[in-house]
Amino acid sequence: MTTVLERVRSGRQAAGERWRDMPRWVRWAVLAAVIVFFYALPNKEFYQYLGPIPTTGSNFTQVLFTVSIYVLLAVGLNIVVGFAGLLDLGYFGFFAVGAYTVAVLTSPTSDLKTLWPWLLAVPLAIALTMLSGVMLGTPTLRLRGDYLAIVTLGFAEMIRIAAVSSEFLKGQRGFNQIPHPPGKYADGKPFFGVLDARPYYWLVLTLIILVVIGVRNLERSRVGRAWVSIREDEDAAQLMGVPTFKFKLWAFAAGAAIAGLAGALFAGKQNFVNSQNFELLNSIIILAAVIFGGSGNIFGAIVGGGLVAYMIERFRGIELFGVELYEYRFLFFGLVLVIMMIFRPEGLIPNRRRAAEFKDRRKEVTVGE
Amino acid sequence: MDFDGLFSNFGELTTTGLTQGAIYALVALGYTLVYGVLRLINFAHSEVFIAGAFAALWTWGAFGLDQDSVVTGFGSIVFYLLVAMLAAAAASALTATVIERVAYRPLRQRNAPPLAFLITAIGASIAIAEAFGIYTRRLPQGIPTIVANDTVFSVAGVPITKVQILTIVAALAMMIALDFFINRSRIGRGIRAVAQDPNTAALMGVNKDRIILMVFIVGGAMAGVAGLLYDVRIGNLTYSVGFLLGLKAFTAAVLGGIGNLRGALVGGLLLGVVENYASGLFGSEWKDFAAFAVLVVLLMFRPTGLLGESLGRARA
Amino acid sequence: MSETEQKPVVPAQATAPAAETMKNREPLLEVDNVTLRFGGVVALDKVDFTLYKGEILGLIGPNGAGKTTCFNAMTGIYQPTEGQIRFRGEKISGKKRHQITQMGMARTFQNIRLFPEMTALENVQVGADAHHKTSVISALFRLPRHRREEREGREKAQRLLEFVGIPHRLHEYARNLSYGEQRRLEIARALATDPVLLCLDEPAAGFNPAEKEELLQLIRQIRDQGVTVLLIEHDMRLVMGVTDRIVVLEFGKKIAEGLPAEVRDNPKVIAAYLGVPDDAA
Amino acid sequence: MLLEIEDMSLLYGRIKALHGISLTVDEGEVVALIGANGAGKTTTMRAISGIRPIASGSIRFNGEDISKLRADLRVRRGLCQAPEGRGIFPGMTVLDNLDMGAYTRRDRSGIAQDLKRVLELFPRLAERRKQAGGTLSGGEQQMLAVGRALMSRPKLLLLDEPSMGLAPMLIQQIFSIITEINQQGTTILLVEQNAQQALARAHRAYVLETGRIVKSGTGAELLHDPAVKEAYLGVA
Amino acid sequence: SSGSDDTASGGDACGNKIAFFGALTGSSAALGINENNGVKLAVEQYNKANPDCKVELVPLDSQGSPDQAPGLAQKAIDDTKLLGIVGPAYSGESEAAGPLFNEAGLVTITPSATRPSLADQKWKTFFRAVGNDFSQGPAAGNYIKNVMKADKVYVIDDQSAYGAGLADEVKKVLGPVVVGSDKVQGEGKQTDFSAVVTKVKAAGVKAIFYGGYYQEAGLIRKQLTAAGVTAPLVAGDGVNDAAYITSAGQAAAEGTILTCPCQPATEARGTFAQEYKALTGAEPGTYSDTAYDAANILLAGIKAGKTTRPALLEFVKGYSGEGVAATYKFVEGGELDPAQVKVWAFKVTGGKVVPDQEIPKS
Ligand SMILES: Nc1ncnc2c1ncn2[C@@H]1O[C@H](COP(=O)(O)OP(=O)(O)OP(=O)(O)O)[C@@H](O)[C@H]1O
Ligand SMILES: Nc1ncnc2c1ncn2[C@@H]1O[C@H](COP(=O)(O)OP(=O)(O)OP(=O)(O)O)[C@@H](O)[C@H]1O
Ligand SMILES: [Mg+2]
Ligand SMILES: [Mg+2]
Repeated sequence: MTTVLERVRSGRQAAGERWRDMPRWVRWAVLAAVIVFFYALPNKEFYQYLGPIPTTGSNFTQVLFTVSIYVLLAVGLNIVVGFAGLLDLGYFGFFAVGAYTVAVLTSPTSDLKTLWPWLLAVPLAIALTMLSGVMLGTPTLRLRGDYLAIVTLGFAEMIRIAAVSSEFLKGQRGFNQIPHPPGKYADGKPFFGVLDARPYYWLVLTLIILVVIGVRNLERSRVGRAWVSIREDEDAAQLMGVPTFKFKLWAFAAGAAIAGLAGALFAGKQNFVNSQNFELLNSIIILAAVIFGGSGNIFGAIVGGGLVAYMIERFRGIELFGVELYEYRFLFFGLVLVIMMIFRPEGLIPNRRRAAEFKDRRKEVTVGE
Repeated sequence: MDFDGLFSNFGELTTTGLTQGAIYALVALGYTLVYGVLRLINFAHSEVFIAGAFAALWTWGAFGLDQDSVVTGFGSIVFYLLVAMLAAAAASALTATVIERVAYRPLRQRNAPPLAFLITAIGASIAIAEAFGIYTRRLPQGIPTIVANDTVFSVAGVPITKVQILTIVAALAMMIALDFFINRSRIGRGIRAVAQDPNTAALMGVNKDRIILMVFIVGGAMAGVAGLLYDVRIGNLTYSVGFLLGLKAFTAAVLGGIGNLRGALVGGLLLGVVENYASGLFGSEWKDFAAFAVLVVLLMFRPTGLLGESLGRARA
Repeated sequence: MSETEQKPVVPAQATAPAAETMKNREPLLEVDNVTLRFGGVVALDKVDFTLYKGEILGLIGPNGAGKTTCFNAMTGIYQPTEGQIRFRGEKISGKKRHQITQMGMARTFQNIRLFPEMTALENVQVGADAHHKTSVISALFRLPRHRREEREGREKAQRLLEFVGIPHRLHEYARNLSYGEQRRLEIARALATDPVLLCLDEPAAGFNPAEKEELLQLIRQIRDQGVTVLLIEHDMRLVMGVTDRIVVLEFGKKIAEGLPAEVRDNPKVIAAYLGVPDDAA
Repeated sequence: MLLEIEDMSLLYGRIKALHGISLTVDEGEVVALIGANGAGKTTTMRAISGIRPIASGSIRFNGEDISKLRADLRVRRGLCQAPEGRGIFPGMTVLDNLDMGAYTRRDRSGIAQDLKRVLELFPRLAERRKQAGGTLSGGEQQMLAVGRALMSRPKLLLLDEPSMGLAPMLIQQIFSIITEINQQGTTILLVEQNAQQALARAHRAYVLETGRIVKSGTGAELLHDPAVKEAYLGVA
Repeated sequence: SSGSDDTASGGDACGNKIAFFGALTGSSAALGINENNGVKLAVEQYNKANPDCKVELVPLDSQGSPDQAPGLAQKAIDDTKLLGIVGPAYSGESEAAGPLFNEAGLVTITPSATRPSLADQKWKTFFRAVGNDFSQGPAAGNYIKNVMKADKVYVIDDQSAYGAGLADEVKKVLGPVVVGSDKVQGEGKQTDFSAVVTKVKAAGVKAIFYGGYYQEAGLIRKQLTAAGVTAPLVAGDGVNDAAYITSAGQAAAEGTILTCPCQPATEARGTFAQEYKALTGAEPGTYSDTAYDAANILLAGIKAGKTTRPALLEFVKGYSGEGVAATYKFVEGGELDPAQVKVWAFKVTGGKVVPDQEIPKS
């Protein structure tokens, strides 16, 4: 058993190394192919040939949109948790802020009756979410470790309760008739329509690529280093001249902004936003996704976010021995998390830095355990 | 704001709040213990609690009691309570142990990063809750009336009921026993040592795995008793109630200073009372909001909780 | 972010003259009647001394005398209960820790505090970043200034690692270095912040006599590049060999101050600290 | 032989830190281990007390093979270490820390006696008995670490740089304590950078270089070995 | 519009499908399961009667969550053989899925989404087989005021679109008689109602109205009774379910008044209740009958050869007929003709929900 696992592990490692050793152009080409694949994915003409990949229980394109939103969220949360080491259990709260900002500004059912177009509301949604990140962060980022975790969780829960209970945010009645993004086909039909989810997916996909490029730049800069040093030893970081508070706030704000963007996109696609969209479980699922994929590694976060969202939907419509698997999907989800983490504690696609550490630590266990 | 609603019911809001708080406190102990030793938010602890609550329910079921039964007579009340308490404590301790073995120990043996534990904890929590949900077809389960909610005496016009006395006395007793165990016994010292520096603790001859197991068993048993008390008090049990209760209990632990046993008690009681006052003042829908708001505000002024950390590592 | 004046870049400044005439020189750090209490323990009791530009000052004393606490007060980890600390003429109190570092004070720790899961190179780069100005925005878009600073930081880090003698450990994770290597890395990281004043807390702990000799040379070189050094150390050979002046603490009080030779022969110091002259002294 | 190590190797990931070390410690001896930074001294100590598994070779203690024994069980066999970096329990008081040293012992009166003795040896600790370990000064922590190791009354005491961070006067004292407890019957394996003192007090010593034993002999022999002198005593 | 040609060109009217859209799993599944069973019964009966041209039932499990609704709606739309939908069961998911169905011209008849605003959105495919909150709320209020003659009432709701809507209507009718109100959390998020109980007890009311679903209602009733509050609980159709009695316990549940814009099963034409029990092994629950009727409307259309989406839509729009729960005829916006909406009061007696009386309109 162990030897097999070892072999699998070393094989995977070798694959990873081969990837790193490949010439640059090969890597670019592979990357380009992957991107093209994902752009092509929502087209029925394409995905019908993909065997069991498309979901059967729910429209695949719509599922892809959900998955892409989760990926965007995972990329954002990875900044907070993976880079800066700030355990944020309430990340979905920022998503809610983004979605509600758009809803309040654009929906005819809103008390404001401003009826803005979607596009105009997006920057404001991002800005407000960022602001809410800063507002939450300013008093709480002085807290360390797990205190922060519970406070962020509390924050998300407070947002949810406010959404449910406040008159202004309309609770479960929600906001309807939120406008779609602008754009028309040549024949005058709107590009972002009601029935075709592909344009929304393409939009999110494009934004994911842009966001990832930006986040990667940050990671490989002074900013990224500051984040990691805070994660490692906050006191020492301060004494080496890192304005830790400022950078933690930046991590929070950057993460929040991405979540706000995701929320705005979601609202623009969905038309309808109510308090049921923001269950606490969502925050936890996103966090699980990030760590599952490999915290601290952007690519890992993407894979984690995608897989987790996809997995939950994929179980829909599968029947095994006459029982609908869908009913059991959270049971499976839970078990998969446990099992996966036991076999790959560093995540599916580990952070290279952490992987090295991990490989070493595995040997450091006291004898006989 | 309904000041009248708060003041005219102040006494009763306090007593019911304290009762609920005692249950939070018992569950909080488990979080605090495990957190103190492993630096791990044992998310699955809420399901340890649920296991105890179901075990008590099924034990009564095995004696032929159902939701409409009312137990009378002091002897049989004590009997049913004790039997169910044993069953609940055992079931919870067992669940906790299994979680430790299956979800945490393998990771520990691989020296996995802390976040990995958090995820297995979440995974285990979801899986166990779902298993109970599927088993009960997600329906709420009625609970027999073991202790009637009679008023025993009144203090300044506020009735104190049997259930309240039972809950608070049981919680306090367990808490005191645990405090002695941790602070006075050799194993208690071992627990604190592992909490602060597991490797050095091993160098002093402490068997880490045994200590960790102890922690899960003790914390589990407490949660089991809390489960029983929950059953008696609420009179109804749904598979999914653990999540929010666990969250509150964890909040209580943090409020008091996580890793600090007495803090768990203080935090739990405080949280219970605050929730009830907020219900009186703003309406019940703001109850949880108030609970978290208090947490946030308090942590701003006391970043390590009311009583501060104690089991945990101080900064060197 | 108040200071912008001269920032001595470690390997680039003119040699400072040796230390005889310190008294006429400009004070760099003034510890003015500082008292610091922890509950009942008085860790610093009206401590008073001045550090002049360009010198190497030794801070010695028995265990628990308050030496590390003094460092902690200087770098903003503790607030003095009474008294003032001035660095380059400015009060320290009320300054954030990173601001103090940016003003030109850097330190190492008695209990090593590296970033264990960063490589040696990255550890030093964090130090170098203290004076970098790239904002989140310019990092986000990889503006030219950001790229230039990145390159400079990396080169500086490499130079410093070579300087402290662990260039072969460039890409090793800090946690994997041996105790002595970690100490060296700490010094490199502190130097990367371009300090005017470098505070070393027992840098030689865990070094053998031969290695201590190397360290002695290193400290001199650092001083020669214009950095003022404050040194806590228990190894008398090192202290006597490298310092220009010595301050002695006992039970939080200053009990002596003077040239190394004076301090060594001070009976109070012998009684409190040195004991029977050790073969090394 | 109390401790017999044969051909012990140890890996950190892919890096080999010990390349087949063999050493022995006889009942009643003080044995010193010296070497430059990164030579593998601490690594050897960790392997002996079981904090790190060894890749090959064997460790025998009192005739029993303990290479695969859990760390805490080794303590029960009578092997105790004061680790590098001191390993104080920061949140526990000085007294609790000392009590942890006696964790495997059951004889109350013996423990009380030893506690008294340790507090006499280090009056500073007696003064600070209620202070949290983590807030002690570096040297105070070092005293605590050594005192705590003494509390377990080991057959074999492993000391990893016990004089680190101590004031000159205390260094003298630590070394006399080492001699004293050795005379009372405790065997000692000592890692020291203060090679002069260590060699002077050790019956035998080993020199470690990049994971290999390159020299061994009696303390006095090594003390006068020119190569050792140059490399480790700093006498050019 | 999409995909109707397919069926027509095939010339085969069979292989048609209808779907049920609602929560079948998750915390709000009970209602959905009741309804799905009703639809199942209708389809089964239809297939027995038309063995050579069966209709298939597609269950679409939304968990009651608006996020999942568009994906499921789209899936239904993609399936060109799918002609009509019973559902969506809840108002939130209806909001999210409505625009898609409207765009695709796929007819929906909801048996239980009672939020009034759904009918205002100009969806041409929306039909509602029950009265909305405006019909039931006032009726419940009237019952409390005129039948129970309670002069002090406490109103609680669970903040769901349904529960809060209902409670608001009740408050409007009762006016000053309402001496206090409170809100709780639904969907199993709250189990300890001690604060509410304290307030109700202190208010010394004659009746308590609860807007929400049976799970919380049961708990509240149980805890009220335990605290010595004997005033009867009045609640809407969301509580009208056997599970309420399980949840509250028989003793506590006794005397609870449940209103419903539906008729008692005994009044239902035919043998619906027996057949339902034969199929599912359980008594019909809330809206089982309405869902059954809604399905039958669609099936009647298919039987009549309206096997394209536009044809079926037209059929439903013009439908008029009798079901087991009510008489159906849709007016402007897809609402059930107000003249057809009858609200009944039921009472829990001896552990059973038994019909009490039809509540007069004012
Ligand atoms: N947070 C604290 N709480 C209580 N006492 C403290 C605290 N920090 C330090 N002390 C005490 O203050 C005194 C001075 O400590 P400090 O660390 O400055 O000593 P030091 O001179 O650096 O000694 P060493 O040479 O042993 O490192 C010590 O007795 C120590 O126990
Ligand atoms: N956890 C680890 N992972 C990888 N390499 C390590 C680890 N710990 C130590 N090493 C390496 O193993 C070698 C031996 O280290 P060790 O700590 O045993 O040295 P030492 O002789 O105790 O040195 P010092 O005098 O500096 O304490 C060093 O090169 C060190 O970098
Ligand atoms: Mg010190
Ligand atoms: Mg060492």
